[in-house]
Amino acid sequence: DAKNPKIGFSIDDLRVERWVRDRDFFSAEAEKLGAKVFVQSADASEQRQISQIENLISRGVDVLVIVPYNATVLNNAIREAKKANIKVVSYDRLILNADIDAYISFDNAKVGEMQAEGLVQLKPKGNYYLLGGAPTDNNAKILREGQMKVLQPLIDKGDIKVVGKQWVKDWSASEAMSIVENALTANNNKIDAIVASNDGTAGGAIQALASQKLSGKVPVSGQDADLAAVKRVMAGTQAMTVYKPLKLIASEAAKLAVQLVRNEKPAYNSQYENGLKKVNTLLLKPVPLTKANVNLLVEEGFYTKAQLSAN
Amino acid sequence: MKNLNIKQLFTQYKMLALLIAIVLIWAFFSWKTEGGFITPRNLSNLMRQMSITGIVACGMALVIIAGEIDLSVGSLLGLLGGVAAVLDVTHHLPLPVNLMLVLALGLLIGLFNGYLTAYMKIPSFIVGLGGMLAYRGIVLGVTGGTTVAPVSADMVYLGQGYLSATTGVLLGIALFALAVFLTWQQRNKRAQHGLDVAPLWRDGIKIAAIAAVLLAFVMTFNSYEGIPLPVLLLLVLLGIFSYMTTQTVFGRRIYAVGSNMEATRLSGINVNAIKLWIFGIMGLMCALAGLINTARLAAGSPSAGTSGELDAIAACFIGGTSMRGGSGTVYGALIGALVMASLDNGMSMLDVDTYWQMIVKGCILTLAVWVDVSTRSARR
Amino acid sequence: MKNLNIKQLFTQYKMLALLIAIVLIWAFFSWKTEGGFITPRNLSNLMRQMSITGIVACGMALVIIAGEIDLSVGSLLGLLGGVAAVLDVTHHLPLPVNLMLVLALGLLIGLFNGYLTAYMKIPSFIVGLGGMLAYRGIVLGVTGGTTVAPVSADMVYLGQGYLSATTGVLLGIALFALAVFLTWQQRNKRAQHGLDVAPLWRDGIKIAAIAAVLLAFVMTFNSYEGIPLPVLLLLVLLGIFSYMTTQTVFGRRIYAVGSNMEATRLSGINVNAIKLWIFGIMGLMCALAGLINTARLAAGSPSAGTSGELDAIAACFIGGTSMRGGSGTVYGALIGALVMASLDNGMSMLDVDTYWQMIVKGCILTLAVWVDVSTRSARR
Amino acid sequence: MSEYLLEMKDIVKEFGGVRALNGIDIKVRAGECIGLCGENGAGKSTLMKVLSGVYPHGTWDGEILWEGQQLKAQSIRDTESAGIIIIHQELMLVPELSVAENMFLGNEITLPGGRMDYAAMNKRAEELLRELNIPEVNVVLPVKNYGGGHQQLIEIAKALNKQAKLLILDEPSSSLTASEITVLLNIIRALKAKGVTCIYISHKLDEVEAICDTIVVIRDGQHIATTPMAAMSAERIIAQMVGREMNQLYPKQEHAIGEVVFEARNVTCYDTENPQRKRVDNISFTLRQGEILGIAGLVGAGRTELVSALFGAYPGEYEAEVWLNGSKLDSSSPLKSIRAGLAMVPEDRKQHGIVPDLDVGQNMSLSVLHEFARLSRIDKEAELKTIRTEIASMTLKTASPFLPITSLSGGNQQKAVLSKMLLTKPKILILDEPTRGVDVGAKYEIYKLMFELVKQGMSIIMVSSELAEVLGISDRVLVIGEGKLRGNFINKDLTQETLLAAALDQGHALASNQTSQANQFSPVL
Ligand SMILES: Nc1ncnc2c1ncn2[C@@H]1O[C@H](COP(=O)(O)OP(=O)(O)OP(=O)(O)O)[C@@H](O)[C@H]1O
Ligand SMILES: Nc1ncnc2c1ncn2[C@@H]1O[C@H](COP(=O)(O)OP(=O)(O)OP(=O)(O)O)[C@@H](O)[C@H]1O
Ligand SMILES: O[C@@H]1[C@@H](O)[C@H](O)OC[C@H]1O
Ligand SMILES: [Mg+2]
Ligand SMILES: [Mg+2]
Repeated sequence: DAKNPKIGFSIDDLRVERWVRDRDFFSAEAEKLGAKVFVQSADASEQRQISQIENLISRGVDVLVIVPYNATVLNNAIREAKKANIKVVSYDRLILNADIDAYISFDNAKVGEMQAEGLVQLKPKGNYYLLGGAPTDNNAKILREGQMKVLQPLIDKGDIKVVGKQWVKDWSASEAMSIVENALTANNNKIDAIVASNDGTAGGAIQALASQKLSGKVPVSGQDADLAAVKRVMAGTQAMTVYKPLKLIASEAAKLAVQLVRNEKPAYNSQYENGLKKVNTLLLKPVPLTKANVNLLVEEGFYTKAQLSAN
Repeated sequence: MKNLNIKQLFTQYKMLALLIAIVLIWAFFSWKTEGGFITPRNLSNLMRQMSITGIVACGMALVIIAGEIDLSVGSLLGLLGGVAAVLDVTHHLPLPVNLMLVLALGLLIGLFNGYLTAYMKIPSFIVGLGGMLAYRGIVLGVTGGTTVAPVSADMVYLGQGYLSATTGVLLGIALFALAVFLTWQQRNKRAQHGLDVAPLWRDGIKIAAIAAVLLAFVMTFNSYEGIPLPVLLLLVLLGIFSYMTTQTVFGRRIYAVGSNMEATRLSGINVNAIKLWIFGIMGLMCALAGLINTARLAAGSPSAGTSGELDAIAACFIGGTSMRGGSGTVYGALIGALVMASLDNGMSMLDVDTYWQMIVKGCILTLAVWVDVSTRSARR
Repeated sequence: MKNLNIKQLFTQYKMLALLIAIVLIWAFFSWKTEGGFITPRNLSNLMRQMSITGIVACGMALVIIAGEIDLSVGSLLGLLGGVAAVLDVTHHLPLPVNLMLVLALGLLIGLFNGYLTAYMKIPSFIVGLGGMLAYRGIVLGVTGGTTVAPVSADMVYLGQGYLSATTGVLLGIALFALAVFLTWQQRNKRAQHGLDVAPLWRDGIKIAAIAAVLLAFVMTFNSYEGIPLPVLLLLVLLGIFSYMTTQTVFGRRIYAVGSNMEATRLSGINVNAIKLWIFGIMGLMCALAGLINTARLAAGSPSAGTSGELDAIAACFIGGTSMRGGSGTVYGALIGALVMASLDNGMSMLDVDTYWQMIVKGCILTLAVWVDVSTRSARR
Repeated sequence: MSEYLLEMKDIVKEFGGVRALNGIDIKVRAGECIGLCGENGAGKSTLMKVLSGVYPHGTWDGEILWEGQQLKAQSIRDTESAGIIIIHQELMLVPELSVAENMFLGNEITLPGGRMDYAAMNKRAEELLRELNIPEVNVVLPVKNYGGGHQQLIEIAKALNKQAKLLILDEPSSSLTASEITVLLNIIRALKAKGVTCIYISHKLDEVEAICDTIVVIRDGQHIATTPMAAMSAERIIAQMVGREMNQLYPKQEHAIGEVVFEARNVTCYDTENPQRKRVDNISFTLRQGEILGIAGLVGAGRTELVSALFGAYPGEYEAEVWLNGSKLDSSSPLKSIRAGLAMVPEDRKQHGIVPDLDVGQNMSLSVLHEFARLSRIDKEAELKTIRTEIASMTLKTASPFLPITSLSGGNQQKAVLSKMLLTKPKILILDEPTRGVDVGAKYEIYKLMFELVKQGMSIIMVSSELAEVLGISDRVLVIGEGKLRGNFINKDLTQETLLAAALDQGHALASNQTSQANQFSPVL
C-alpha cells in the first residue's frame, strides 16, 4: 500500500562490488521512507533475473527497481509487471524497448567517455590498449562505444594508435592480468595507456604492469571507485576511476520509487528514448575521480577516512 | 509375483520420495511466504521458470542413461537461441521457417556431437568440453557479442503465450480419456495373452488419481492465465519421452547401451547408431530450449544458457538417473528440475541472500543424491 | 623383453606426440609474432600464467586416475584465495601463519569432499557440483562480494617473486646431480638383483638430454628475471607427485583403485582411505593455487577461479589421463596445461578475437584427445 | 583348543530378503583339503565371502570360530592377518598395474619412506610364476596384456605369496587347461604337505576327487552332507548336489548330419596391441548341417578370437570369409551376422553376456525386440508371453522375469544369454565356453538342449577348454594351437591324449584321423 510500499530491487550481480553498496544505501533510504525492500541478485544471468522479477511480482511488490544484467531482454518480464499494475524503475542501466516508468542513472556511455578522457589528458599521444568488459555483457559494448567516441577522432588524426583490444571473460581480474601481460610482451612494453572498463579489470592490468615496473607510469582507467581502486588512485598506480555517487543514486532511486507508488510527481531532469517511449529520467552526474579529488569520497560519506588510510 | 510387487513398489517409492521432498519444500515456502508461494500465479511462474532446464533435462536424461554426458548443451542452447534471434531480427524469417531451420541445425549439431562420440570414439566428456567452448565462441561471433533484439511478437508468444481456458479444459479431458483407454487396452491385452490382470479396484484408483492430478493442474493454471506454452511443450515432451523410453524398441536399447554397451553390441544392436541419435535428440532439445529462451527473453543474448548443462545434469541426478548409465527416467529428471526450480523460486521469494541460496542449493543437491544412494538397494 | 621395449617406446611416444604438438604451436606463434612468442620474457609469462591451472591439474590428475572427478576446485580455489586475502588484509596475519591456516583449511575441505565421496558413497560428480555452488556461496559470504585488497607485499612476492640468478643455477646443478645419482643407483640395483642393465650409452644420452633441458630452462628464465616462484612451486609439485605416483605404495594404489576398485578392496586395501586422502591432496592443491592466485592479483576477488575446474580437467585429458581412471601421469597433465596456456597466450599476443579463441581452444581440445584415442590401441 | 581349525555355525546371509545362506554349519580340521560342492547358486561363493570377510561381521548372522576363537572380521585385512586367504571366483586383478604389482597389491614390499621395492617384488614374482610353470609372463607388464588363463594363474600366485593357514580356492581352474590344472593340483598337494588347509570349489569333479580329503555338499544355502572322500565318488557327489541320481554326464543323442552349410575361409586376426602379431593365422574349416563342432586348444590359442571374428565381434584388425549355404556373408558386425543367421554366446558372461540393468526377461528379448514391435512400439504382452515360454522350455530358475538378471546364479544367467541368442533362430550357433562355471545339473541341461537344437537342423560350434566335454558332445573336433589349425578329428575313438598332442604339436603337419569326408570343401586340405 501507499504508506508502507513494498519495493522489489532486482540487481544484476552482487559479486561486483559496487552493487553491494547500492543495495545497502538503497535499503537504508527506503526503510527510512517506510518501505520494505526485497533484494534479488541474478548473478549475471538474464534467465535468473527474469525469474526473479516474476517472483517479485508474485510476491506482490508495488514497485520494481531493476538493475538489468542485459538491458534488452526484460520487456516480457516488464509487461507482466505492468499487467499487475506495478511501477518499474530502471536503475543505472536503461531497460530498452519496455514500458518503464522512470530511469535513474549515470550514463554508461558517458562513463566510457570519461575513462577515455581521463587517459587522453595524461597521454594525448601514444599506444593505447583497450581492455573491455565481459564479452557477453551488453554494457561492456556501451562502455566501449563511449570510449571510442573520444578516441576515434584522435585515432583518425594519428595521435593515438590502438595496439590491441580484448574483452575480459566475466570481468575477471586474473584474465585481465594475463591479457595485459601478453599485450606488454607483444608490444615490447610500448603501451602508453590502458583503457580498463572497470576497477576489477584495472586491478589485474595494474598487477601486470607492476611486474614490469610500469605501474604508475602507464595510466589505467577504471570505474566504480572500488575501495581497492581508490587506494590505487591514491598510490598513483591507477590514473583514474569513475566515481558514481552511489549513495546519491541509491537514495534518489528509493525516493523515486516511493513517490511513484504514492502517485507523487518526482523531479525528473531529463528524458531518454528507450526504443519504445521517451522515459522520464533522473540523470545524475558520474564524477571522474583522480588523486586530486579523492577527498570527495570522504566528504560524501562514500568511504571513511579510516578506510582510505588503512592499508 | 510377490517379488515383482516389492520391486514395483520400490521404484514407485523412489519417485514418491522425491514427490514428498517437493511437498515438503512447497509447504515450507508456502508457510514462510504466507501462502504466496502456492498461488496459481506463482505456480505458473515456477513452471515456466523450470521449462528450459526441463527441456534440456529430457534430452540429458537419455544421454546419461546411455552412459554418456553432454557438457556442451548450455552453449549449444545459447547458439541456437542466438541463431533464432538473428534469423528473426535481422532476416525477418517467418516463424515456421525459422523454427524448422533452428530445429534442423540443432539436430545436425547434435548428430555431429554424437558422431564424434560414437564413431570417432572421443569420450563424450571431451566432446562436450570442446563444444562448450566452441559453440559459445560461435554465438559470440554470430551475435557480435551484442544482444539481438527485439524479436517478433510471434516468437515472443512461444515463450510467453498461454492456452485459452477452454483449450486447457479440453486438453485435460483428452488426456483423461487417453489414460482410461490405455488402461482398458492393457487389461484386455493381458487377459488375451493369459496373463494375470490387476484387480479392477486398483486400476480404478489409478484412474481416479490421474483425474485428480489433471484437474488440479488445469484448474490451477486456468485460474491464472491458462497453461503457458512452454509448460505445454514440456508436458508434450514428457509424454513423448516417457513413451519412447518405456514403450519403444529404441528406448529399451538406450538402457541396454548404457548398462553394458559391449553385451548390447554382441546382441546384434547397432550401438553407435543409438548413441548418434541420442545426441541428435539432445541437439533437438537444445534447439527447443534455445527457442523458448529467446522467446522468453524476447532477444538473443550471447550469454544465454551459460551453465545450463550443470542445471540439467543436476536435475537428472536428483531425479535418480544413475551416474553409471543404464537406469533413470525422464519424469525423474523433470521432478529433479522442479526441485531445483522450487528452491530458486522459493528462496528468491523469501529474499534470501544470494550466497545463502548457493550454499543451500549445493547442500540440497548433495543431500538429495545421498538420500537416493543410501535408500537404493545395495545390489551389485 | 622385446614386447616391453615396444610398449615403453609407445608410452614415450605418447608424451612425444604432445611435445611435438607444443613445438608446433610454439613455432606457429613465434612465426606469427615475429619471434615475440619465444622471448625469455614471454616464456616466463607463459609459465606463470599456466602455474595456477597446473597446480590444480596436479591434484586433479590424481583424482581422475583414482576414477573420480572434482568439479568444486574452481570455487574452492576462489574460497581459499579469498580467505587468504581476508586474513591478510583484514586480520594482518603474518604470512607463514596465513599459509598454514589456508593450507589446513584446504586440506580439511578436501577431506570433507573425500569423506562424502568415499564413505557416504555420494558420486564425486555430485559432491563436486554441490561444492561448486556451496563454496562459491561461501566466498561471496566471506568477502561480502567485494574485492579484498591490497594484500601485503610478502604475499604478493609469492606470486610475483623470482629466484635470484645464482639460486637458479645452483638449483639446476642440484637437479642434474640428482638425476645422475638416481640413474647410477638404478643401474646398481638392477645389477645387484641380476636384472639386465641398460647399455651405458643409453643412460648417457638420457643424462645429456636432462642436462640440456635443465640448462635451457635455467638460462631462459635467468635471461629474463629468474625462475618465477609459482613456476618453482609447480616444478617442486611435479617432482613430488611424479615420485609419489611412480615410486610409492600410496601412489600405486591410486592407480589400483581407479583401475579396479573392487579388486583393490578385496586385496585388503582400504580404498576409502585412499580416496579420502586423494581428495585431501586435491584440497591442498586448491589452497596453493588459491594463494598463488591471490598473490598474483594482489587481491582476493569473489569470482576468482571461476571455471578453473574445466581448465584443470581439460589439461588432464589432453595430457592422456584416461576418463575411466586407472591410467595417466602428472607430467602429462602439466603438458596439457602448457598446451592450453600456450594457446591462450599466443592468441592473446596475436590479439585474436575472443570468440575465435574459444572456438580454436574447443577444437584443439577435442582434436588432441582424438589423436590420443586413435593412436591408442583399440582394445578395451 | 578345539579339534577344528575352523567352525562356521548357523550362518545366515540374506540379500534384500532373499536367503542365500540358510543356517549352514561347516567344520574344517587343520591340514584337511575340503571340496565344497553344490549347484550354481547353492551359496558356495557367498559362504566363502562370509568366511573371508568380504561381507564384514554383522552383515550376516551366525558365528565363526577360528582356531577356537570368535572371528569377527571387519575386512579382508583381518582375515588375511588371521591366515585366511581367498582366491575369488571372479578375476580380481587390476588391469593397469604390472603383474608383480598385482601380486603384491596390499602387501607391498617397501623401502624406507613408503617406496615400492620393485627389485625385490619383481624377483619374488618371477620365482612364483616359475613355480606355476608360466615363466613366459613378464612381471613388469600390465596384467591387462595377459589372457584369462594367465590371469587366473597370476591370481593364484598372488594368493600363494601370502602366508596362508587356510587357502580358499573358488573355481580356480575355470580358465585353465589340463596341464595347467595339473600344475595347480600339484601345488595344492605341496601346500597340504606343508600343513596348509584348503577349501577347494570346482564344478570339475575329477579335480575334487583328485585332491580333496573331505567333501562338503551344500544345496539351496543349506548344508547337505560332510563325507570323507574315501567314501564318495563323483556320482555320489552329484547325487547329493542335485538331490537325485544322474547316471550320465554327457547325454549324447543320435542326430543326422547333413551337407556342409557353413564355411570359414582364411580367418586371420591381428593382435590389438601389436598388429604385427597374428592371434589367428589363416584358419579355414567347414561345418555341416546338424553337426556339433568342438574347438579345443590351450588357453590363449586364439579360439575366442577365431569365433568372434566369424561373428564380426573381434575388436582388432582381422580378415575372414564366411560362407553360408554357398553364398558369402557379410558378417562384419554382430548385427549383420545375426541377420544372416549366425549367433554367438560369448565367453565372458559378465562383460559380454548380460546387461545388468535390464531384468531377466528384457535380457532374453534384447536381440529380437523389434519383432514384438509395431511402429516401434513394443507389444509387451506378446514379449512377456514369449519370455515365459522360453523360461519354461529352458527350465530357467527365476522367481519372475522381472527380477534383475544379476540376482540369478551363473548357470541361470548363462541360460538367459543362451535363450537370447536362440530367439534369433540362428542356423549356426557359436558357443564359446558355454559351460564355464556352470554346475553339472545345468551343464546336463545345456547339453540336452544342444542336441535338441541340432536335431532340428541347427549347426553348433562349441569352443571349450574342457576336453571331456569336447569329447562328450562333439561330432568333430578342431584343435587350435598358437593361432593355427593343428588338427581336425572325427570324434570316434578319439582320446584326450590325441587332442593334447595335437594342441602341443609344433611345426608338424595338420593332424587328422579323417580327412576326405570331414573336409571335402575345406581349402586347408
Ligand atoms: N550380491 C548379491 N545380491 C543378491 N543376490 C546374490 C548376491 N550374491 C549372491 N546372490 C545370490 O545368492 C545365491 C548364492 O550365490 P553364490 O554366488 O554363493 O552361488 P555359488 O554356489 O557360488 O554358485 P556358482 O557355482 O554359480 O558360483 C544365488 O542365488 C545368488 O543369486
Ligand atoms: N598375450 C595376450 N595379450 C593380450 N590379450 C590376450 C593375450 N592372451 C589372451 N588375451 C585375451 O584373453 C582372452 C582369452 O584368450 P584367447 O582368446 O587367446 O584364448 P582362447 O583360445 O579363447 O582360450 P580361452 O578361451 O580358454 O581363454 C581374449 O579376449 C584375448 O584377447
Ligand atoms: O559498474 C560496472 C557496470 O556498469 C558494468 O555493467 O558492469 C561492471 C561494473 O563494474
Ligand atoms: Mg560361486
Ligand atoms: Mg576363449
